[in-house]
Amino acid sequence: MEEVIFGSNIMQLLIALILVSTFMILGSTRLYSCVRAFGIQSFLLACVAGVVGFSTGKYDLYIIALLTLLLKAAVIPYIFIYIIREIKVKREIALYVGISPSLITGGILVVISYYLIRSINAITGLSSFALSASMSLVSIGLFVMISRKKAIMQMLGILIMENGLFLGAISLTNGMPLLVEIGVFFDVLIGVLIMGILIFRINKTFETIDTDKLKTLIG
Amino acid sequence: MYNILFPGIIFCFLIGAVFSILFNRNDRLANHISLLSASIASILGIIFSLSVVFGDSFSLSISGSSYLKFGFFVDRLSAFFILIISIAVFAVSIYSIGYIREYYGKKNIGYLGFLYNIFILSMILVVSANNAIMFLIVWELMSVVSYFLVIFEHEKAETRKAGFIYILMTHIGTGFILLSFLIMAGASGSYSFESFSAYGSTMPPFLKDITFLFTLIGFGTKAGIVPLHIWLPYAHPAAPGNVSALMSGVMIKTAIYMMIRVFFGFLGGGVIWWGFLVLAIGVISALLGIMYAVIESDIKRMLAFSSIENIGIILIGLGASLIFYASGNPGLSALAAIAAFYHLLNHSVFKGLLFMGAGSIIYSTHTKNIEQLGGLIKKMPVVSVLFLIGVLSISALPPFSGFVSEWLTLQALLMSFGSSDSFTRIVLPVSAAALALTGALAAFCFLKTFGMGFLALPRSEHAEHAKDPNMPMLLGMGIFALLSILLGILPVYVLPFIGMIASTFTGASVIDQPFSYGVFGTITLPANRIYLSTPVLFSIILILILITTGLYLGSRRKNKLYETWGCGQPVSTARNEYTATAFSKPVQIWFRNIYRPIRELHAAYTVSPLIKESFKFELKIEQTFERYLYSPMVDLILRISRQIKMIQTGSIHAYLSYIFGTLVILMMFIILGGS
Amino acid sequence: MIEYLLLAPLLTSILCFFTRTRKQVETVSITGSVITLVFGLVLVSEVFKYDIIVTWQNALFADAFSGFMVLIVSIVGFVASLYSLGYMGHEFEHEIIDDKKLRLYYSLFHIFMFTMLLVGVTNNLGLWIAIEMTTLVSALLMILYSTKSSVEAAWKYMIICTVGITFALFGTILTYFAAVNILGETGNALNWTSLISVADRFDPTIMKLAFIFILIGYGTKAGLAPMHTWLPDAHSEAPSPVSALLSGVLLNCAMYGIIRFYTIATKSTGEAFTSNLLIIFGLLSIGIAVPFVLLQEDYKRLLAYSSVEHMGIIALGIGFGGMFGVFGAILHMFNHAMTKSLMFFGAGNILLKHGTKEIFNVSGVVKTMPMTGAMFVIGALAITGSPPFGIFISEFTILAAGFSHGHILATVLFLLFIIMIFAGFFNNVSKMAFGMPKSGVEKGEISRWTLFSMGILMVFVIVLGVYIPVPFYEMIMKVVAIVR
Amino acid sequence: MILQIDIVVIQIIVILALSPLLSGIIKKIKAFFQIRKGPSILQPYYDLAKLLRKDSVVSENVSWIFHAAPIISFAAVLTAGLIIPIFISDMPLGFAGDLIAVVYLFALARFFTALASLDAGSSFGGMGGSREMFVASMVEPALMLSIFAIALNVGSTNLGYITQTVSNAGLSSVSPYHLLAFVAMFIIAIAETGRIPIDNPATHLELTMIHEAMILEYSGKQLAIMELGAMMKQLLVYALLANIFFPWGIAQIISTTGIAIALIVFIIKIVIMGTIMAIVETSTAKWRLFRLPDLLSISLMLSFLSLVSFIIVKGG
Repeated sequence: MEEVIFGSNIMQLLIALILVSTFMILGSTRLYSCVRAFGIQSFLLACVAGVVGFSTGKYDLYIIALLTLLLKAAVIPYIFIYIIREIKVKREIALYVGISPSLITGGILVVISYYLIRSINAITGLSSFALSASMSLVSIGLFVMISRKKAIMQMLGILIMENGLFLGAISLTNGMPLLVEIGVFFDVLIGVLIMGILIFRINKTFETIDTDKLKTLIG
Repeated sequence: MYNILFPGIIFCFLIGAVFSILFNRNDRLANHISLLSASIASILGIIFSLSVVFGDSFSLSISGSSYLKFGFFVDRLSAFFILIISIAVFAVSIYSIGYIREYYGKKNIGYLGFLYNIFILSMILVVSANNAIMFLIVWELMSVVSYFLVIFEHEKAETRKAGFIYILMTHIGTGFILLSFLIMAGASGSYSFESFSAYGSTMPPFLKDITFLFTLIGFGTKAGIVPLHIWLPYAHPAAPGNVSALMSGVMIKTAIYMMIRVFFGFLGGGVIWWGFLVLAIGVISALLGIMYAVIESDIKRMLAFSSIENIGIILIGLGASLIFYASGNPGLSALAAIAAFYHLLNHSVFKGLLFMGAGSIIYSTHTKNIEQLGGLIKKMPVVSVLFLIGVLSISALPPFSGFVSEWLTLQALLMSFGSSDSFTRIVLPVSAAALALTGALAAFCFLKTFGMGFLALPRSEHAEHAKDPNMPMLLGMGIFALLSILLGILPVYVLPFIGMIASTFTGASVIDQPFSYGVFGTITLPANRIYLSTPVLFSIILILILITTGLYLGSRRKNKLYETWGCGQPVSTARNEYTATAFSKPVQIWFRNIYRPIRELHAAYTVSPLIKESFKFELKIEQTFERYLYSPMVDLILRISRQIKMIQTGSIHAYLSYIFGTLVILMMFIILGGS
Repeated sequence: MIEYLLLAPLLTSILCFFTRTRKQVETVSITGSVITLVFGLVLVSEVFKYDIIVTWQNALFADAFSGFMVLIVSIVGFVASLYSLGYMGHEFEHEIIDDKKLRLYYSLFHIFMFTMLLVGVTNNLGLWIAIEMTTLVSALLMILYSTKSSVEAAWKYMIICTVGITFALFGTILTYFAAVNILGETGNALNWTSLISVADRFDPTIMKLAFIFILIGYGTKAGLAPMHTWLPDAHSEAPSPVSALLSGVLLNCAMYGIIRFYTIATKSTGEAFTSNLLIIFGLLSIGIAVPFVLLQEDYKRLLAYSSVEHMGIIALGIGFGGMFGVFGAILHMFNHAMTKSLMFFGAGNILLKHGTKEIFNVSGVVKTMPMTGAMFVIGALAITGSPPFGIFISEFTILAAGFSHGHILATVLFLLFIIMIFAGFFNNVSKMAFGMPKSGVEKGEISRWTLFSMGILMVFVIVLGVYIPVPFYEMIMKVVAIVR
Repeated sequence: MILQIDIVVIQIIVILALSPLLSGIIKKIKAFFQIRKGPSILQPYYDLAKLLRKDSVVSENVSWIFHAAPIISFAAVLTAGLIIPIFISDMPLGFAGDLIAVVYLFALARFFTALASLDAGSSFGGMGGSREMFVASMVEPALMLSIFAIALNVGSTNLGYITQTVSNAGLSSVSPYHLLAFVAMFIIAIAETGRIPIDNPATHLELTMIHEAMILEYSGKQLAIMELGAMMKQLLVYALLANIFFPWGIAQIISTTGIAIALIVFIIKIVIMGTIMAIVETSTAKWRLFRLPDLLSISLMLSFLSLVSFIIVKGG
């Protein structure tokens, strides 16, 4: 039983760190640092998966943790950096909402999600905390997509949301059936690849990846 | 016997439709097939309807599937309308044999034949449907097919506009009908008309009133009551002549049929203010319809407006019937209903005749504008005589058919002295006065049309080279001309038959049948020796005419031909003739508050502002309701739409934030709901 | 059976990829789609026989509802592949696409088919994966000819739908969590059957949250307002056969997801919550379509907005609930699939012939392409819900349901909206169909394949307007039984 | 019903004989009021005779309508004359039609006259026709309403019945609504007979004519028939007024003495009527065409009042 306690302490720490990493993404003005923050976040997620696996003794969670590490912490960041290199985008991320407003909004979102989950009586203790964290990741991810102009950042936003979901899934239900998880990973990977292709196309046709310019289809 | 006849009718129309589309390579063949089968079907229809009227009612149900059930039910009421439709179709089909030649080589005749047959079939199904869903289906089928007929000459922009207004209005109408059916279905728990008539009258009064209003609006749109009539003056002129004869003569009557079904059959008569409302609408439609007809110089538009007028007259009868029915007097209710029905029958005959006449004028002069006609009485003598008969009937001049039905309507209104309600006794005579005004204006209008169109000298090239059209067209018109004379002179042979139909829904028993019939084809009303004997009137007039003519020809005095008197100036040229616009000018001035004419005076000045080069005076009269009711509504809707259309900015960030917003709102919803 | 059904399109797509000439690829694709259709029908009949089929330790699953989806997918897919012969053939002949692109198109087309079939036959969580897959594949199909606008549309489609889908996954996880609390962490805690059986014991608040996320998530994919914004872009920029699949089938697939979860959520949260949400979103979608249809200048976008409207109608029908509401909604899914595909095919022909999507630059289609024009106009009447066509029946049923369940205001608004939509839609269509054709547009149809495929759909549109075959009716009733 | 041919014949003769006389009398009385020695009372007979003796000039543009119109309108008016009670209340042909039928018969006559006016294609004719129909359509509602006022009062539109009921009721039938209806009817009669202030029968300026402008193209025997028709109509309108409102002295059953008395009474009545008409004509000026609606709406209002008052008095 004490593994669970230990697990829970570790978990709380990790989840807190994940939130911090999310705020790093919100706070940074450089693509590279965003990608780096995302890498860290994914790494922390892998750890969460590992811890949960350890504390519950569900060993397929180790596989999931490994996959996460491989895919989200290594491959996807690499893809990002590849894209950035290839199409030589300016390093700055173009913003709609400034850095400090973004951080404040992020904070508000965290509070909202916290209250939302609180209002569900059935979820208590650690899982409630984790769930609110994942909620806030999801909403912050969406906020990133809204507030950043570069196509790449929107891609990143989606991945943040994905991570939020992953966190939710792991901490709530100790992971979904393996088959499903693998399917999800597969989808994410394909998704990222296709988005990459699209970004290249956008860059080719519009000579920019600033989604602000994608406004030809109206009405 | 029935079970063969009714499917036989449907079958004939389908044959006509299918084969004419199959043979659309060969215009002649396609045309003849479609019209032949249509006329055979119409003969069958006449036999069928008569056998229903004198026999018992016919019903047939096809369980389309476990969900959709189709049923037909033909009682005397439906049979009467099937009869009207069939008669009209017979005459019009014969007419069309000649008329369609106009389109040979120009248009796809097979397609036209297809639409023509399906159109008539749908009308017959409408009056024999026995189930709300099926009714809606055939009703919309009728509207859609007639829409395609309206835009048959869709190369013209105004035709397309007409078609669009038509189908839009009729769709709105259908919306109301649908709602009323849903209400009744809710009350009766089924969509079959039997259950409607079983439970409809047991609905709470409020629901009954709503249903009444919705049906009135819904079917009124099709019937062309003011202010829902706006489509009519566009659509009827746009259609080919033979089709407009059917649309104006018959199609709009199907709406009246359903009104009667709903008001009497389903809702069981209802309360007295329904009657007053219908009466008021009738009066307004009659007056405004004819007012616009008077100043119209496009002959087909004029006829369309006069259709609105006549629907108004029919509704006056119907309204009186409702009033009497609600005040518990089935006999008078039957009388009023008979008046309405007789006018309905007459109108379908003479309006058909007039539309065909207009069709033949256009056929041989290629213009619809009576300002450009004139002198046709010498160029197309036969048509002019037939047209004159139509004109005399529609102007309600004795002893023609229009007179009899108007006389009946007036008598029905007069019968209000039997009523105990003083309001009724004031309102009905006043509406009688309005009816009289309508009649007088109708006479004015058609006098103008005939005088300008057929008399004096041709006003343009078109009219110069006109000549009587081919035989089938004359034949088709001839049938109707003969009918409208007979309906005028021998109403006594028709009225008992209509009386039977009226008694089916007014419940007027044999005792309080409104008529007895004396010698010399005299119609006798129960009250204090009110007689009318058109045969006698006719024969007196005829005898006197013969005597006078005898004296006239007998006299040795001869006629010297000389040119028309014009204050000594040689003026007998077309330019000096009185124009249609000038002719209707007094009326236009009289009712200028209703027409609200738009006058524009353009003067081109020379160098000095005092000396004018030329004057251009323009006077156009728009539809009051379009200008003050419909256009503002449409503008409003479009303006709002433009505002809403802004949300599709094209920016993906905006789109994502919509989703975000929705999410946040729903979360708030949960949080507040949860705590 | 299910495996074969899924295998057929996969193999076809692979084969398509490795063919050489146009002839080969077309034959392969046609045979493939015929086989798919046949298998689909077989599956439907089997489902009809033994109500539920499960294989692959519960990963694949088919009941009447799945069968219904499979029916829609395979019919429309088949017709679309027929149409593609004409459409893509024409593009190929005019050197707009080379044979490499053609092969790519056909193989993607069949993968797309595969994913959509998967949506129907997969079990709970797999549903999410399948729907995500459809997004990915259709995005690739969309950028087939990489024009500026198509890339833009694809990007918006990709991003917005993925976001939506992510929400849906969150909802799914919550549902799973609710289930796990009851069932324990067994693999089949995510089977429709087992979920339904215990759904009434789920915690309502969790299910409320879950349903909200599901509704927003799959609602985004189904084009419910205000998440519909991607839809007009995507549907108007995709090649017409694909547009037909997107509008006719894919939206239904997303709707299928919503309905599945609706069934579960309703059992725990109670009718009021879920139904009201569906009614609100439904009405919103119908209403939002009105101004865009009234003031539309691009006829493919016109059709897209009408799709938004119709998804709204389906949601409304489900929301009204009751036997008739659900029946109407399910029937409407089918009718809309057929009619809308027909319209998009017509639009495709017009686009190829007149070379523009601007409504104002198209006129006299009935003169240039008599058959297409006629079917397009009839389709327009059908899609706007005028009898005697299928959509009228389903819309009428939904109206009746709304009325009898006392949602008077909603019903009246619904009627008002569809009448306004009729006005706008038919006004635009009649502008295109009638009048004198623009100079320089020569008479003649695109190809007989396009006409043939349209004809097939025409049959469905007209027949379902006057007659509902008994087996079809029973099938729908089975589905209704599942949904309620 | 047996047709008593003799009655019918007498009626026809009376109408034909008296109608020129009436207009002669009116002319004479007018002259008297204008301090003139006007033409002899028999002048209209001379005019007709002269016209019948003359050849007629016919416009070359005309069609058969031009020749048929006088005959038809003449016949229509005379037919109406066979329904209207003049010296005997219950006309043999009374069953053929009622008050409404009479109105419509007059309309028939007017219709053909107006058609004929358009046939020659002269602007005056058109103008006349247009104005005539205009006035008619203004008259019609007022007329119908006053008819209803009477008919509701009596409970029938049958002329014979009306006259009988009124005369049987004696002086008691002279009531406010009775008189109101009469005044309304009288105004209408002015319009129907084309008299000042509606129309000026004696004018010779084409632009002010209504009836005269219509028959401008006629001459010779056609003109004679037209004129006679007009005179007959005038007589009949007076007869209507006289026998609907003041039917006393009219014969109820067929007897030579009764008829003789009735005829004398009738002549007295129409002379009185003519006098009133002449006074009106001399004391007023002709109104502008577009002021006529006011006049006729007065009559409309009067008959409406009569109606309402009747309903109020007799109780609802």
